[in-house]
Amino acid sequence: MRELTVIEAVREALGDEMARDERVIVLGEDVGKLGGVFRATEGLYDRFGARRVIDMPMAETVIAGVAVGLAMRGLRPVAEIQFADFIHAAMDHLVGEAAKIRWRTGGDWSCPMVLRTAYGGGFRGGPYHSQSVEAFYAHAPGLKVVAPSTPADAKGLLIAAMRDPDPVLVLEHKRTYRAIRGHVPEGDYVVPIGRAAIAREGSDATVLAYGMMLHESLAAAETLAGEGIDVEVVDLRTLAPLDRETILASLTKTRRLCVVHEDTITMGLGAELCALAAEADVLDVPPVRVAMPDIPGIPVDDVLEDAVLPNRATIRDALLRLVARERSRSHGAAGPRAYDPAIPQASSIV
Amino acid sequence: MRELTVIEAVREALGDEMARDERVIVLGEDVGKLGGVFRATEGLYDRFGARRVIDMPMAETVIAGVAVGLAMRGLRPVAEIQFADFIHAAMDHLVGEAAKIRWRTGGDWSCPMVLRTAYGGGFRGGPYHSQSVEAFYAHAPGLKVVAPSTPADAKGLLIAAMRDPDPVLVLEHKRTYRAIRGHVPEGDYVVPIGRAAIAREGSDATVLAYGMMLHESLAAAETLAGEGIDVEVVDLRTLAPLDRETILASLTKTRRLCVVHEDTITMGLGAELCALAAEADVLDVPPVRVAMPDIPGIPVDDVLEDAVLPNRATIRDALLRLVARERSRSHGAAGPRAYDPAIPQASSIV
Amino acid sequence: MTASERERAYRALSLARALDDRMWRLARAGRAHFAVPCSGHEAIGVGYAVAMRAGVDWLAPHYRDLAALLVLGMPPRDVMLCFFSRPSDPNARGRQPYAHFGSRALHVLSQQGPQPNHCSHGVGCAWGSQLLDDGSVTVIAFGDGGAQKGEVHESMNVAAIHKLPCVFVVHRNGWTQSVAREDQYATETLVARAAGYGMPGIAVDGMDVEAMHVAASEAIERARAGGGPTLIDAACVRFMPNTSNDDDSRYRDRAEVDALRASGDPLLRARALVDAHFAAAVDVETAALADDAAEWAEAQPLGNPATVADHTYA
Amino acid sequence: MTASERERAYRALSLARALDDRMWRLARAGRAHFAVPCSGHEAIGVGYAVAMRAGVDWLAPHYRDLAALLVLGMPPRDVMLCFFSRPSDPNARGRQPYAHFGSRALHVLSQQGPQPNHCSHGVGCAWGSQLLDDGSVTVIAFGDGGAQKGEVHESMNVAAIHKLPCVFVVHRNGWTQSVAREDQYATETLVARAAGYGMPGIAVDGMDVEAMHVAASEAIERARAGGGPTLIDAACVRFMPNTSNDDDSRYRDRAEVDALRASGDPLLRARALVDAHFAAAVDVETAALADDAAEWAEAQPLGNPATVADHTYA
Ligand SMILES: Cc1ncc(C[n+]2csc(CCOP(=O)(O)OP(=O)(O)O)c2C)c(N)n1
Ligand SMILES: Cc1ncc(C[n+]2csc(CCOP(=O)(O)OP(=O)(O)O)c2C)c(N)n1
Ligand SMILES: [Mg+2]
Ligand SMILES: [Mg+2]
Repeated sequence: MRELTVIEAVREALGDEMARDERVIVLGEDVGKLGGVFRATEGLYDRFGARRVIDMPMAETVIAGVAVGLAMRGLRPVAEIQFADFIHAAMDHLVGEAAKIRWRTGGDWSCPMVLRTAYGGGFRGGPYHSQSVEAFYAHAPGLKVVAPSTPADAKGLLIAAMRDPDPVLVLEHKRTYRAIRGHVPEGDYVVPIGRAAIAREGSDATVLAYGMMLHESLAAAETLAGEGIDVEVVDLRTLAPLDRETILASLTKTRRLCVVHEDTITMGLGAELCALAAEADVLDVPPVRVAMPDIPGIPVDDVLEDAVLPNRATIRDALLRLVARERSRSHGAAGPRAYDPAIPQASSIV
Repeated sequence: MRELTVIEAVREALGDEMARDERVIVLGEDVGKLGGVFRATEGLYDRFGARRVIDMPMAETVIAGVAVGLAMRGLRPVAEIQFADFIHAAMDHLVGEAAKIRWRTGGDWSCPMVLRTAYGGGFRGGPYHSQSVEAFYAHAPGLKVVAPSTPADAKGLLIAAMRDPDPVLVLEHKRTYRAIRGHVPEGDYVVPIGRAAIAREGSDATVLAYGMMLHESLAAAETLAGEGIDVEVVDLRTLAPLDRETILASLTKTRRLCVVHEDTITMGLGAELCALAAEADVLDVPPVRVAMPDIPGIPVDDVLEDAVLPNRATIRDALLRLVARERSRSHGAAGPRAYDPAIPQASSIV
Repeated sequence: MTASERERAYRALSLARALDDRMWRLARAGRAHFAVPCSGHEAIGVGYAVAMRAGVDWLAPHYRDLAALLVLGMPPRDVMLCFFSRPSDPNARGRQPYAHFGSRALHVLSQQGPQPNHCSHGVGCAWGSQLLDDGSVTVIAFGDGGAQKGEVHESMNVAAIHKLPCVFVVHRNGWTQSVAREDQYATETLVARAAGYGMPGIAVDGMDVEAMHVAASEAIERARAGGGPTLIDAACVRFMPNTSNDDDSRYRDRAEVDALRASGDPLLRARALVDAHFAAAVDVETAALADDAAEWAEAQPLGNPATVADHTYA
Repeated sequence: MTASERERAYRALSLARALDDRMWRLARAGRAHFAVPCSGHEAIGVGYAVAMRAGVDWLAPHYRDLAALLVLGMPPRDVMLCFFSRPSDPNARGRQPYAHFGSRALHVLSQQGPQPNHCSHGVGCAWGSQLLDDGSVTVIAFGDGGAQKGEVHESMNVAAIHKLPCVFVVHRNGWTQSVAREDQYATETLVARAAGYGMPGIAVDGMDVEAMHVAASEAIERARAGGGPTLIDAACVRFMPNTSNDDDSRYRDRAEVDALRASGDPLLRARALVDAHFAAAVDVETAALADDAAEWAEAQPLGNPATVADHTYA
């Protein structure tokens, strides 16, 4: 079976879709002759030319804004922000414009754009080349946010994003680009946006993770398997809108939740995931979040960076604490209640 | 006792502090002769002159960036973003710069700036003059975020912000400006950043709220008191860093949590508050979030806006559901466990 | 302009003024939340809208572009639906307040709140024209306050690099709400900005519809011919406060504004371009149209809460 | 420049080159993560740093401003601590990677990652000088790529409106990483941008330290005298790849760059300004200083995880 790295899968998705659909336009900094600083667009400039593979000035606002305009005209722009750390200047066009255009015009206009960016640490980039930004964007109804962790999903989710009628932010963990290799189907396929995947089945606890942390979580789960602890690992894949069904089904089974992300803990995605579980009343013990501590950035110094990023060892420790916790609630005679999908919805007000 | 509205309290805080400390500089759009679109800076231009009350171009990036530079030079800039909806263009300077400057220089530099902005709906402003933005900024370690709901706190928190050695974002709910009137001490005082307040004592459930929703929550609590239900209402006041102690002490007492905010539900501040409660294991029944549904904006049409914003009636309904819930957990013979402040901290990794 | 274009222009100027007057009065009377007057600005939009190919070219409008929209075919009743924020308004569907124009059918890009974010959308639209090679041009309009945002810098630069078929038009009224010109930019006009990006700049009297049409026609035809973008600095006077929520006596001398209005009103000046009887007849007609539109639109239903989440996603 | 200024300038040029060479080799050898070469750019920073009043004036530096920092007093060992990202580095404390300079003591504003956000910080700093009336001037330096960001537009406009005591200097090397000039801006130079904001512009050969000093002195003295900001367009050649992670043969002709280097190297050209024996002696001395600094800094300890949250808040 053919194996690719994540970056090769991204490149294949872009190339295949550009060949299939000439409305697809790639734009960003250094995406042309250089092929992108991570080589995601390597070869596209030679293959499709400067008209469809556009080197933009270092101006993130207009990169996003032009993508909005192209999408409104019916093209399929795929904009790249070189490092997620530089996305703030594009925020108004993503959260303020792209996410709202369909809604604010009652469907008269739409904004089918894709914005890809490389996020995450572990690469000695320091505070401005390592950040996670998903929390800011998962809070913007109208926008979809995906974060693949495997090569197959990197290709399938990116193709799905390029065909989606709505704006999609694609967060690619830069450490997965070369470190993660795996089977990738040839040819055309999509991985549906909005669906999580069970990366590893288990019954003692559920880990919810994505990006590089999915792989660290899987490694922790492997170690724990040797110690007789059977952990389920859910690869979220889409961060907004969340696949509540898959998440809550897993939690209903294991009754124990550990969220893992690289982003800082307070108001990170783990907050929503814990809230979801609490509202749905599916946990027997308090949930655990394994995340960056609340500090302003990831330090570049080797020792310091390694100390702040979650990894298989800290995840394993958290899981050991989690499964060791005494059940703090009884289920009564009837056993655990089944998850009632209506409950959390009911807490919103329409 | 002297009563002021929230906007009068804001104005008094600015004027008093400018008189006391000549390093304080006010800058923003229309803050000069006009006195601000909400009249927060009325009179300051005449009193302190154009050098210290600066009308800036409509350019939110440089408003925030200049404030950063002034603060680095030891001045005390108080920047105004006219509507919170326009803050995205300032985000990189708030989250990317101000929040990180002290940390990234190991304390060599600091950034004691204040940024005030008017947020919130209920004013027929539509999607771009009504938004809540606290969730984006409560996720930025290094930045403090306050959201007063009473005139006394509006003054005391703003003075505290202007004297704080670190950057503070002050979120003023625009509906409170004129609708909320109350006692405001004369002269100099601060309300400490980082401390919530018990706005109403109660024993059956805890509401966590801020801004205009604090007042709607209090109104709901009053109604429920007449129905024999005794609700505690906590005014968060500071949204980052959260006052975990006060929050968890209240929840340990009431064991039931209802979060109320105007912001959309997913990844809103309620997510973190529910997560906090779940990690601390202080609830007997699942928490409830009363919030805007996940739609891209607040519609301007009267009927539609009223339908999406939480209000005393929807809060009351949610509280009735909450207190009616059967306890889903037993405490064993020893009764409810006391809140252990170590638990949630332990879930972060350093 | 040809004689028939002049008549078209006059009709739009007259109708815009009639609608503007009514909206102002209705808002002040508390019958609607919010008026955004366009008086003083009308000739700018009429100038470029008459120069545009309707249904082919695209407009990313300034929020004072009511007159341009009328030229492009927006019916007065739709304007009033927008003004009353009714869900049946094709522009903003009861979701955005007045002046957030937008219509796919009329090739008018949807306007947003934060000014002037539509500038880069317009550039993207023009890039679409270049990629699709369909010969269309995009006019991108914004205020002189808006021109100070980074958005405009980045947009003009990109348009110049790629010689995109678009025209940037600044409605230079010298005010950004309450803030005077000298606190917004240090130059007298903004036309010198054009050279900084390597594009031609044209300074024009934006209250002279004929001059405005000449400037816009030149720029639009250059763009269509592949000659790239132009910056038009169109001087005008904002006759009214910023919006119906604004009290401009706090920051400017109303007598000065009234004097400028008396001498420069683009509607009065345009009367010289058409037959006097024609003008008088048009004014009667547009007054009736405006009355009808206001009355009809106000009677249209408010929103249905069950629909509020519709169109969040496709 | 006076004779002693020329010697100061030459010393800084020579030391910058010596450090640059070592950092490049060490990074390529895997002994550090990241080098950001400054060769080709040195004369620009030396020009303005020599013209500045050390300890009085302020610098918001470009990340290729090593040479300016040396003039302002940064010891070579501190440069190497920054290069090796050691926690004892006074610039970035083991938290930021190399080239994120900053020092309160030297009046160098802390540099950040997103380029060039320090531009408005520099404007705020200059505004502080105006408010405190302390006679100091702020030099704000950035790349020609950086100049295309909205940040720079808004900053230059505000500085011009308020005649703030600052100088904007573009290190115009014609590249933004891999992207050539013609995809970054449509003009040959950026000097015409100045007129757009109503400030004087000066185009200068940024590889000629004497010319650069003349231009900077004029601009700094104008700023100090209350004459407001100036834009200096300083042309230079980036002799090396963007960083040690970059392979510039993918996008440009190395032979062309080498030819430009052979003819224009600011270090070689500066030799003409000083005595040949002096230059030779300085080169020996700076080589030793660079060796010492590298060796010493590499031996300094890495970080202590217990300190990682320090300075999150005061
Ligand atoms: C980004 C942003 N900041 C502030 C506002 C609030 N605002 C609305 S209109 C206006 C004045 C704009 O002036 P200008 O662009 O010159 O247009 P004019 O009203 O003079 O035609 C302001 C400040 C806004 N809409 N967007
Ligand atoms: C906002 C932002 N976008 C992208 C980058 C990545 N980046 C770092 S250096 C660089 C090139 C900048 O070129 P220029 O400003 O001309 O400076 P030069 O390196 O040529 O001296 C880029 C794109 C960044 N640091 N910040
Ligand atoms: Mg204006
Ligand atoms: Mg450059």
